[in-house]
Amino acid sequence: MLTGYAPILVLLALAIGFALVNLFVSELMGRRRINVGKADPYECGMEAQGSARIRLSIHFYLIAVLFILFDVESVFLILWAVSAGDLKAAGLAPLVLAEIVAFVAVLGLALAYVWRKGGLEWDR
Amino acid sequence: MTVPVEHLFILSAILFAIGTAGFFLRRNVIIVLMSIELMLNAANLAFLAASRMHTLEAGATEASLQGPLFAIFVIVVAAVEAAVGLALVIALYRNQQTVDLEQVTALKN
Amino acid sequence: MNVEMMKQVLTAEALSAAAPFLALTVGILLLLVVEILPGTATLRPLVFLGTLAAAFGYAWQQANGPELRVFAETYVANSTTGWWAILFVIATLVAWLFARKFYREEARFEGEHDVLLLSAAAGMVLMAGSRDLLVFFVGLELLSVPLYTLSGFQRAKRTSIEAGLKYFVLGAFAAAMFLFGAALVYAGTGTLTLSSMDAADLSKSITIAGGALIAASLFFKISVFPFHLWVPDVYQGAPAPVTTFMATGTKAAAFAFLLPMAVLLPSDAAVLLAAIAVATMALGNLGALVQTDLKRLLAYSGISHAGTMLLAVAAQVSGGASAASVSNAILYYMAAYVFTAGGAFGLVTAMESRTGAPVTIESLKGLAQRQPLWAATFALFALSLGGIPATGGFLGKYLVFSTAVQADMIGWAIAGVLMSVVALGYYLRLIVAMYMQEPAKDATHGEGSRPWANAMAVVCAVGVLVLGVLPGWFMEHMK
Amino acid sequence: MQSPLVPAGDAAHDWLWLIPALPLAASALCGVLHYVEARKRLPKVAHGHGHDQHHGHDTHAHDTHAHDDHGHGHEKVPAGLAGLAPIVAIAAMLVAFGLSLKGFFELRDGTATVLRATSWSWIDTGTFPIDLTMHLDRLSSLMTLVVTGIGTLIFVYASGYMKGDKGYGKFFAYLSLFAFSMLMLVLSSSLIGLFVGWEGVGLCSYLLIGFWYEKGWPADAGQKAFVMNRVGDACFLIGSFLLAKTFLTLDMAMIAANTASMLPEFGPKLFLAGLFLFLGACGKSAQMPLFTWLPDAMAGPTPVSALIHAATMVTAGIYLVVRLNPVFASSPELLQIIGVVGVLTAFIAGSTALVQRDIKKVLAYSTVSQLGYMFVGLSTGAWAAAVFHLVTHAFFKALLFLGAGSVIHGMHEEQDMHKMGGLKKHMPATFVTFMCGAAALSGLPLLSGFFSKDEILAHTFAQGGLYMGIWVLGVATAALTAFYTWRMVALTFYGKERFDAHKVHPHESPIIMTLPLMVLAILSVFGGVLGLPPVFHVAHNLKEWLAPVTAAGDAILAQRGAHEVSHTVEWALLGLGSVIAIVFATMGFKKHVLGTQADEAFATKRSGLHAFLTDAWTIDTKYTHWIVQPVKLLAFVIAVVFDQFAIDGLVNGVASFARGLGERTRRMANGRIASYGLWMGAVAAVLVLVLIWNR
Repeated sequence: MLTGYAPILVLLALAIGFALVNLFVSELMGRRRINVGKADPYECGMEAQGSARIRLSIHFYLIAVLFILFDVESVFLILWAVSAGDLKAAGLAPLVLAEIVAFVAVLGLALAYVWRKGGLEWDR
Repeated sequence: MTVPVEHLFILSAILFAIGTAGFFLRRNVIIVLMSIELMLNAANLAFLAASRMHTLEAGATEASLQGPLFAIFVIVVAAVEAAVGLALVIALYRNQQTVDLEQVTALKN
Repeated sequence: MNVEMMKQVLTAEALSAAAPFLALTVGILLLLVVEILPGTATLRPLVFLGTLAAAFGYAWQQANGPELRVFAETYVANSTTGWWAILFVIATLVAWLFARKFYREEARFEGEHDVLLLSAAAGMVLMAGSRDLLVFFVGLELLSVPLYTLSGFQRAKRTSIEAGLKYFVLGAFAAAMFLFGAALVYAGTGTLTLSSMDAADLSKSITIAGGALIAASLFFKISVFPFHLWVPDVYQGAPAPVTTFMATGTKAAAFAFLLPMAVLLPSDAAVLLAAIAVATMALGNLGALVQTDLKRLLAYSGISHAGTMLLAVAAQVSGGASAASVSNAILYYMAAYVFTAGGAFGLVTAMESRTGAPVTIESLKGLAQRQPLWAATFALFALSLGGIPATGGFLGKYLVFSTAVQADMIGWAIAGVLMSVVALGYYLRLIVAMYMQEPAKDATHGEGSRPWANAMAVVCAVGVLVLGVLPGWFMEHMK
Repeated sequence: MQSPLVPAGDAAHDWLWLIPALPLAASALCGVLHYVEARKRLPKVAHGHGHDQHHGHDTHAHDTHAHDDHGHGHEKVPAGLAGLAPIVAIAAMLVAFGLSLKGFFELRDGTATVLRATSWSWIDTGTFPIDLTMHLDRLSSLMTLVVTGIGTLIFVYASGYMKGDKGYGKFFAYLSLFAFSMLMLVLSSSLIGLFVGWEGVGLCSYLLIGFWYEKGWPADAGQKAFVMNRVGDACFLIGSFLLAKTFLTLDMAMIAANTASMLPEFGPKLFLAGLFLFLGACGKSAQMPLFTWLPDAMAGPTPVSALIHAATMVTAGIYLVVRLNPVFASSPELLQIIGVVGVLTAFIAGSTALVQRDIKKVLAYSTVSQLGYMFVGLSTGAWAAAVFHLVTHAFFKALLFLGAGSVIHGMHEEQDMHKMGGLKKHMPATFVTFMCGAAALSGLPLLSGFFSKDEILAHTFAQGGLYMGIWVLGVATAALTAFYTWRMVALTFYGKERFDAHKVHPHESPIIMTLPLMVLAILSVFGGVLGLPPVFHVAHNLKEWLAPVTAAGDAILAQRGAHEVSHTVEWALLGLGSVIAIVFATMGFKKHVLGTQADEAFATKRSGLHAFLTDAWTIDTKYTHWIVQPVKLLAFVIAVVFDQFAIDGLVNGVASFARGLGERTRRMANGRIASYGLWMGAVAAVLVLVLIWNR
């Protein structure tokens, strides 16, 4: 009865395994030459260690939110893409085009608004 | 052999309950927001489960797509709500240096 | 995807059914363009009013046109939804006009304010026309998200942010309840469209559980007991023009969908609804008795009005009153309420914008001498809220209670009518304060004239009187 | 449903609409005049602030009213444009009176018993369409004549009485608005139209009671008056819903015509409807549970007391019962309830009037008492007798109030009778007319009050059974009435002058005020001819006149058997009435003509009883104790429980509690938003469970 869950288990195992394997493989095979630059996870950006309660610039947040919003909006493209073929076959090609143009235009307008209001500028 | 639909519903109900409990019990706004997010996703799971149920129903001729459709809308709305919610939290923090919901008590008689 | 269905979906009919909504959407985009292009800021009021005018025109056409069921029956346009749309446009206009000169520190965000206001209006229109849980949900969020933002619009003010956050957290919770309920209904019936649910599926437990959850989330929006707790706090904390809008528009939109959605509720839910309705009236009225802050007082009064209208919904659910008569009663009640509460909250807005301090009963004292126009119209609104004849408020109450009697819910109707007696206690207190008491010596009354507020107060007063004295005209058009 | 009693509307009678419309137009015009005048005076108003403040905190003025030397009388303001207001208002009333006469003569000389204007479809909801129309039958014709006729006289009087008041124009705007509402009330064909007038008069009464708010009128009292009225109004609305549900119409004539046929099937429902309507009538006509507002209403200007609280508005309840007489006739139990309530009210109010010192309070309690009589009359099915008493009472009580107003005017706003005395020679015209009114009220033989009161008592006597008890109390009240009326006359006009002659110079009122008094005095004396008892072997004019209106109710009553008194008994009753009136009038006069000694002796010797009576059997106190306080407490509890507990977890509410306890409650209710959500979630769960449970 539980065989139905097998795919989920496999997925779980794969996900965990992938992470673990990568960690261990690099641990095992990698050569270590530690210096200050290497100790940092990235060579730019903010300090990774220390108190978590430092003030971040509000722009981190703003950019992140803007990214998520535009990112998630694009999910509607899936719906459009799924039905586009059928609609085109039914001779509604102009409609298909008009739909996507309108959708992207609205997103574009929103982007322009964000730009104009300075949401994309780092130094303000 | 596939996973029975009931299990999906039960899982979604459990997730919804966990989300509700988190909503009631946590004081940190961020965690409350996360709880709400969990509730929304529980609903999403229920939608997908129901869609699966209706698709597999005897006599069904085509897939019941309204459920997944709804789920996609929910994902987008969840993102929008998170954006607005976080903006309010930031405003609150700037104003009062706290994200503790228990401190949000300026409004009363 | 069924291509034949798709073909039927996008027709001229469908476009004309969605016209008020589309008009508002186009208006929102235009306002964004105004924000983007430099030097066009002066066009903003023009665009805003033009949008409302267009939406009003289309809504008017719908109100007098035939019934259209479009987008695979997920959306309808008939005279009722037309009138709802007209009410939303009026509520938006009232809130917008009273918001002139209101914001000080936030004045530079007025463009955003207007966009958000229009978005919320578009959401309301979508909610009222939807006959499908998904379409309704989109409308609901289109209304709610801008309102969360607007509630917290005065970011420098602690109370405003708190109101926004409180409304948001609870609103998101209600939305989650709605979604889970919708999922259950979908599980039970296999569809999200109200008209394609069949009776056998509707009586399944899972459908009813879903229906109950959806009803609970709508109760949050119309703010009936015990889903009303947020109302006084949020109304008090939110910027006054936003409160005006929330008090009138949101409630109307939620009722507009609650009526068709009531098919999800079994007829024995009527007693439960009636009990909730009467409890709400009792709580709202008794709660209002002890308030001193005017926005809070009006918030409690609004709660009791929602309870009154819920009684009509209960009458419909019981099967004793015809859906048409209930819909008419609630539409009428809400129409009167939009003018009455819109005017009342609007005047509070105007007073608040003059002094910058919350308006209390204390600060109303002697208003009749300082601002005779405001005092007279405010007194009229108070009387209409109290349901005195010759005002719209009376007829609304009359229609609602007569549907309850029609459905043989006489006991509940009696309880409701008696509640209105308590209500008069605090409405009169306002009139007494304005007309029969002297202001405290150190009271400040603020400066400046508010021509828009004056005009709107008069318009709302005329609306209240017309609805009270000449209801026939309105009723004729409603059919 | 169509009935011969209810003809269709006729465009030829559309002039009926003018009767209420004229005062309405006058009201609007007066309002404009006042507004224009007030605008001109605006800076002066601001200047007068300090002065108002001074009066604003004059507590207890409401109860004693006594030492208000600086009343409105001294604050004379030239009327200016507002001086036109009484002319407008009086002209409108005169024309309305003329139209009422026209209607009266058409009804008398024509064949029709009802005139109806074309109807106006107010609302058409499909289920209960509401058509408003003007319906003039013999009953409403009579009421219209009383309202416009006596109304005109009171308007004329008021134009003198209110001269110099800064709200001169506003006063006439309110008065005209009141007249409009009252005319709507008596002319509307439908219950809802009547309700519009019913609420309208209540509202105007409220506005007019509070007219002199600067005099320290406690806002609470006026609010109480209005809310108490609203309790009655709510009951009225419920009753009318029940009738509408039963008859599927709101047309009162239609309801009256069809009651008999509905009776077998809907008996209990009609009883319930009638009971609620009677409760509504109790509110408006100041009967037993709901009468305490009327004495408080005396804070208004005296013409208001005369017009609203004696002659017109308070009779609305009587009018309603007569208008729907078959509904009330259909249940003997209902009639008994009305009788008991009526006579208890009459007795309690009558006994309270014995000890009042404020001349207007005496008249107010007397009004309550006389209204009780009218309800007693209704309870016996003697509709015409009740209307007869209504009309005569309107004459003499309006006269007495206006007379009292004249006295108060002449005494510089003094209302305490213990500070009057010997006014006979100072104001002869007022004195003579006041005597006429007093004689009529106390039921001295052959005056109007004598006939109308004795007719009611005779009908009660004839009913037997429970009604014998009512009759006994009724006779006792008659004795009380005679006593307190002549006590009032003696204290006011006879004996020594008990005021400070250096400060107060009593003077006769101007002719514009005494002229209406004279007209009313003539009516009070001769009003009895409207309904002479059968022993005089002449037609009872009023009874015959009202026969078409009361036929339906009479028919229902006749099925249960008629009660008539023989001529011998009737002579005996008339004799008894005369003796009681004369004896007790003499007693009341004799005891008090010397001065206030009798009052003071009573107050000291029987202080408990005296306090009990002064406080109107402490009914008002009990209200405060048993109703007002609990409601306030409930509101407070709700505010605490739902506004604080559910929100703050009681943390703020219990500052005085031990800290440990406070901490525990804090942990219990975890922040405001979460507990909001908890409420919502819990109730949603309950909703779901309850609904599924029923499957």
